[in-house]
Amino acid sequence: MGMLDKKYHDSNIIIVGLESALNWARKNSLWYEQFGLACCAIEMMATAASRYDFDRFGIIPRSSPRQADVMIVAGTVTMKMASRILRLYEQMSEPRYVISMGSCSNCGGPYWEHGYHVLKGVDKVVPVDVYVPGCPPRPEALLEGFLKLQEKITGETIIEKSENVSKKEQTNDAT
Amino acid sequence: MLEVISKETGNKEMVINMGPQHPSTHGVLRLELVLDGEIITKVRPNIGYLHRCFEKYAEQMDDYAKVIPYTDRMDYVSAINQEHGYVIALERMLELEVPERVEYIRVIMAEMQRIASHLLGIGAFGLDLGAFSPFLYLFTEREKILDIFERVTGARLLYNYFAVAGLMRDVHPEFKTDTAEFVKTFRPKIKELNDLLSYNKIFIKRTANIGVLPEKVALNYAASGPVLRGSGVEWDLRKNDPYSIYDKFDFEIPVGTGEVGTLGDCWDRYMVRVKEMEQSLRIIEQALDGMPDEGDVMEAIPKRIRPKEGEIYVRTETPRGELGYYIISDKSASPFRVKARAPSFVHLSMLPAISKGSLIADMVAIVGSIDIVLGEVDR
Amino acid sequence: MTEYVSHIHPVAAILVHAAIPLTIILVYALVAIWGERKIAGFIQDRLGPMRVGGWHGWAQSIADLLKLIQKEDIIPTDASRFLFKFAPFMMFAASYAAFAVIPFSSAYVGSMVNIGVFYLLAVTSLLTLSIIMAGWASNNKWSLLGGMRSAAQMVSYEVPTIASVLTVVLVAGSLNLMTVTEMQSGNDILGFLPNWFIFQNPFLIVAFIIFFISILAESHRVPFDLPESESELVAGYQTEYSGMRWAMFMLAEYADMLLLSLLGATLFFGGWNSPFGDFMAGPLWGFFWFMLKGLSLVIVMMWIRWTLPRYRVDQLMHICWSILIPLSFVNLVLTALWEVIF
Amino acid sequence: MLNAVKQSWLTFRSIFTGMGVTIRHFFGPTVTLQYPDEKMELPKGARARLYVNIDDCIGCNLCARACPVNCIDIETVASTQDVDLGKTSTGNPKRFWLTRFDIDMAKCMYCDLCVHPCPTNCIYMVSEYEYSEYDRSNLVYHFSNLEPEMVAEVKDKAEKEAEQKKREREEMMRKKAEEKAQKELEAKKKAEEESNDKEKGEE
Repeated sequence: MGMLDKKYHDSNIIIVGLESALNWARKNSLWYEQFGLACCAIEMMATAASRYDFDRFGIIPRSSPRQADVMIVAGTVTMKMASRILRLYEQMSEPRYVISMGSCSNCGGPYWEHGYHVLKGVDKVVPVDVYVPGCPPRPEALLEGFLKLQEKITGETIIEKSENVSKKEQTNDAT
Repeated sequence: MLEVISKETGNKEMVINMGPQHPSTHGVLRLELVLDGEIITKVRPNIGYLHRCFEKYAEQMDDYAKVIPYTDRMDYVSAINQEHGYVIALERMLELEVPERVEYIRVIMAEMQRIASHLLGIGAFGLDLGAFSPFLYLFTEREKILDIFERVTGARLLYNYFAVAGLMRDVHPEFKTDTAEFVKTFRPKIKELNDLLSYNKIFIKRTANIGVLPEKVALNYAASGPVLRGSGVEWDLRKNDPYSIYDKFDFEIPVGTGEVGTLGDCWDRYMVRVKEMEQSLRIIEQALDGMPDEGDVMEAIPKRIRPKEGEIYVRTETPRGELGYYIISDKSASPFRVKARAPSFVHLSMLPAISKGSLIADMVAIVGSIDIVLGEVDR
Repeated sequence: MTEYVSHIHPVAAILVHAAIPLTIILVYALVAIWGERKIAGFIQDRLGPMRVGGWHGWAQSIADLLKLIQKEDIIPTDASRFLFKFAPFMMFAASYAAFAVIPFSSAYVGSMVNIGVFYLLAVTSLLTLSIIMAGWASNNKWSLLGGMRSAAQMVSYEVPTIASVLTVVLVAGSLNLMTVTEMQSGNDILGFLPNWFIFQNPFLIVAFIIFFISILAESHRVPFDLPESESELVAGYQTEYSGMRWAMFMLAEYADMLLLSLLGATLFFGGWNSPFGDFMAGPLWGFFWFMLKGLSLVIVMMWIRWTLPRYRVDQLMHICWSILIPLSFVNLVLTALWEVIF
Repeated sequence: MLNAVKQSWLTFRSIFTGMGVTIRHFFGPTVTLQYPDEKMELPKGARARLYVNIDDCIGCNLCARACPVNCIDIETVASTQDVDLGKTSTGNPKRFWLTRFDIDMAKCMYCDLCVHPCPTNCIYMVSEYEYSEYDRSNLVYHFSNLEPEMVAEVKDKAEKEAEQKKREREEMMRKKAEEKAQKELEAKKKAEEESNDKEKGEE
């Protein structure tokens, strides 16, 4: 990119290379997979509701995983649900991202110690991009998680992304 | 593909899994439906996708107070009501007197939570039937309640606010005016809801005469709360077995009337919730008038609660029905056993009985109208 | 303009005729998707897209489109591969082809055929076929249910649509949409009302109501959005589609919505005729009025969508077969009588 | 027939009533809070993140014991006699080095139970909620302000002191034991002598 790129750094105008245009599109159209697991799902609904309004960022729910870009794991992942989460993740089309919302999906949260039926962190089954802490996180915190994810996508290159994926999968296999 | 289907069932029927990921199962419920065309011939609810070991945790905690945050997480939509039942059970076990001011604050909080929970339930019900806007209007109202709750408790959804014989912290000075303001602005919204959704002909067509739950079946299945009242039974634990200070308040028990269809259909259950919100507003108003301005919110209790040996069953009326806590104490500091009788679980078990022969679209309406929370079903 | 183009070269003429509706559809789809989200936002006390591209998120649909191009194209293993791939394009082709006979302005119509209405209705029935195709080929039960629902719904609602369109044809005496539009020029009714068909005959008002309800069902809008009802069938016949194929479905849906609205504007609201007689008339103004009328109908459809719950599948059929169809035929006969008497 | 007309009319009326409501909302004010640009000020006492004022901590471990999920991990080392750790702002004397004070915010359930038992009010919830991370291990917050070398030194010192104390104690114990043994021996001798005397006397 030429000398102009500093000038337009903060604006949203699309005088950028192909790659950044593609990144721009990806980050501004993060459709999320509409499924809630537990308490956090209520806060996820609150985030989609009028007060916080996901749609401002171009984030809308899709109930079919095929059309979703982000999976928000909102709530406790139990052993019984873990395989289903994995299947849903596999059904999503690339490029796909995962946001782990709340303590439970981060690491088992309140149920990490004696929860014999609770998966200790959703990153044991799917690769997680952003961890949003809170029990449950405030809607703003979830939005901040999305902003973090957008930041991450901005830095991606197409090749890097695929490398990341394979790396992620490797670490996933290792754990 | 048709061959695949016929192989599965051996005839023209089709087995279909609704959930665990499905937009209208209110969480992670899986319904196995056997379909003939779109008509449901058989339905089997499949639960356990959110089993979070509540009872195990209650046994593992070395303090009775540590169980309270876990009760919040059972029915996360009405956390305050869940705590209320548990602390009442402990107070009865310890034979403690609760200060009057505490009781008033508890009742106000519990009724606000009831409204918040019903708002969510009604909104999600509308959403299931395809009406998107009412859901968001109701959520806006719910946010107002949550704002008040956040100022009082510091949290938005799971509060851990009630303590044994007291509260975790005092309410802020403007609590009364805030709440009164909310009550004032909320009344017109119920009318708006009725205009937009309740008496909408399409909504009535979708809900009237659907999922009829006769009184007898409801009683046989031990239904409670709005589901039972929707079938025309006047049963409300706040009146029939008063706990806390509910006997001081003047309110009515709304019951289903079969106004637009058969008694005990989805619309009746829905309408009971709408009317209950009005009654909750009445209770809040009376409680705000009666609430003392000054007073302690924490009774002096021993740091470690050690109830004497024995057992207790305490039931309270949550937005979903009768929530019972059965606690066994073995004199140690940690509970020997805590069993929760969750209304959602009971109501879910009625599903096969009331949904046979209906369409998929009706199934969605029925699940929405019994308003289950999977956290409570699976615990 | 039509004559001018055909003077240059026959192939160039075809290309130009193909490009104009395509441009209109694409621009409209981008604007309409953004617009629908804004309208939904304001109805629900929200703001809708705000951040993408600056002012009120105007670039939102562009971002969505660019993203959908990047998405992985998944074809399920057990799907019927050819049909699965082909269905979205066929669906778009069906609604796109129908634009050929829509008179966008007094100077432009893609193809001046004298059986325009007939052609339009025939081509749009391909939509049904492509939806069943998509539903069946996906090898997904929800998709199959969605496809079947859609077939039943669209086939039955075609009857009242055609009956109400026939009412207009009866009054106009022509199947050519250009002629139909030209018949509505002038402001003669009560001295100031334009000569639109909806004002010409009281029975045509009933015909319009039937037509509007039917096109709601034909284009799968609430309260008749059963083939893709989210809370029942996950995403209906689109469940297994991702990326650009799914975008084609969306494009086709929106194009269909515009097509039927424009048809309604042509048949009942005077097409490209200005509501003020000769004032603000002319080919370009004609295009403006025509799109304004069509888009108003689209906006009303959106407004309805964000207000109402949806019907159940059997109730939908009930409305069609026991209310709309008898009513539309009775209306047809009454209109004929009215025409004979006056 | 009449009934059907009436029903249709009622349906249309209810639809128009609903559409009236939505159009009023369309032109009404919006309630959206434009989050990253404008933020809601959280009320006092909002529970969004745990914070420890480590200068006031006396290492009493009460918060860790009150925590239902055991997300607080505290390691303390007794201070040696030559160092005075001073007092907290509430006046409690500090007796421990806090070599480790970790809170795993990924596990925390924000229940506020750890806040109440603290004698010096040094652990509390703050209203800072924007701290999502790409890596989960970043959610473990280390509040101890001791450098690793310092920790090592402190531990070493404490160990030495403890060893010395132990040695001293052992020394003392030995001395005591010796004294005791001495005394016993003397007592025995005395007794023997006495018995001898007795025997003699008897003889």
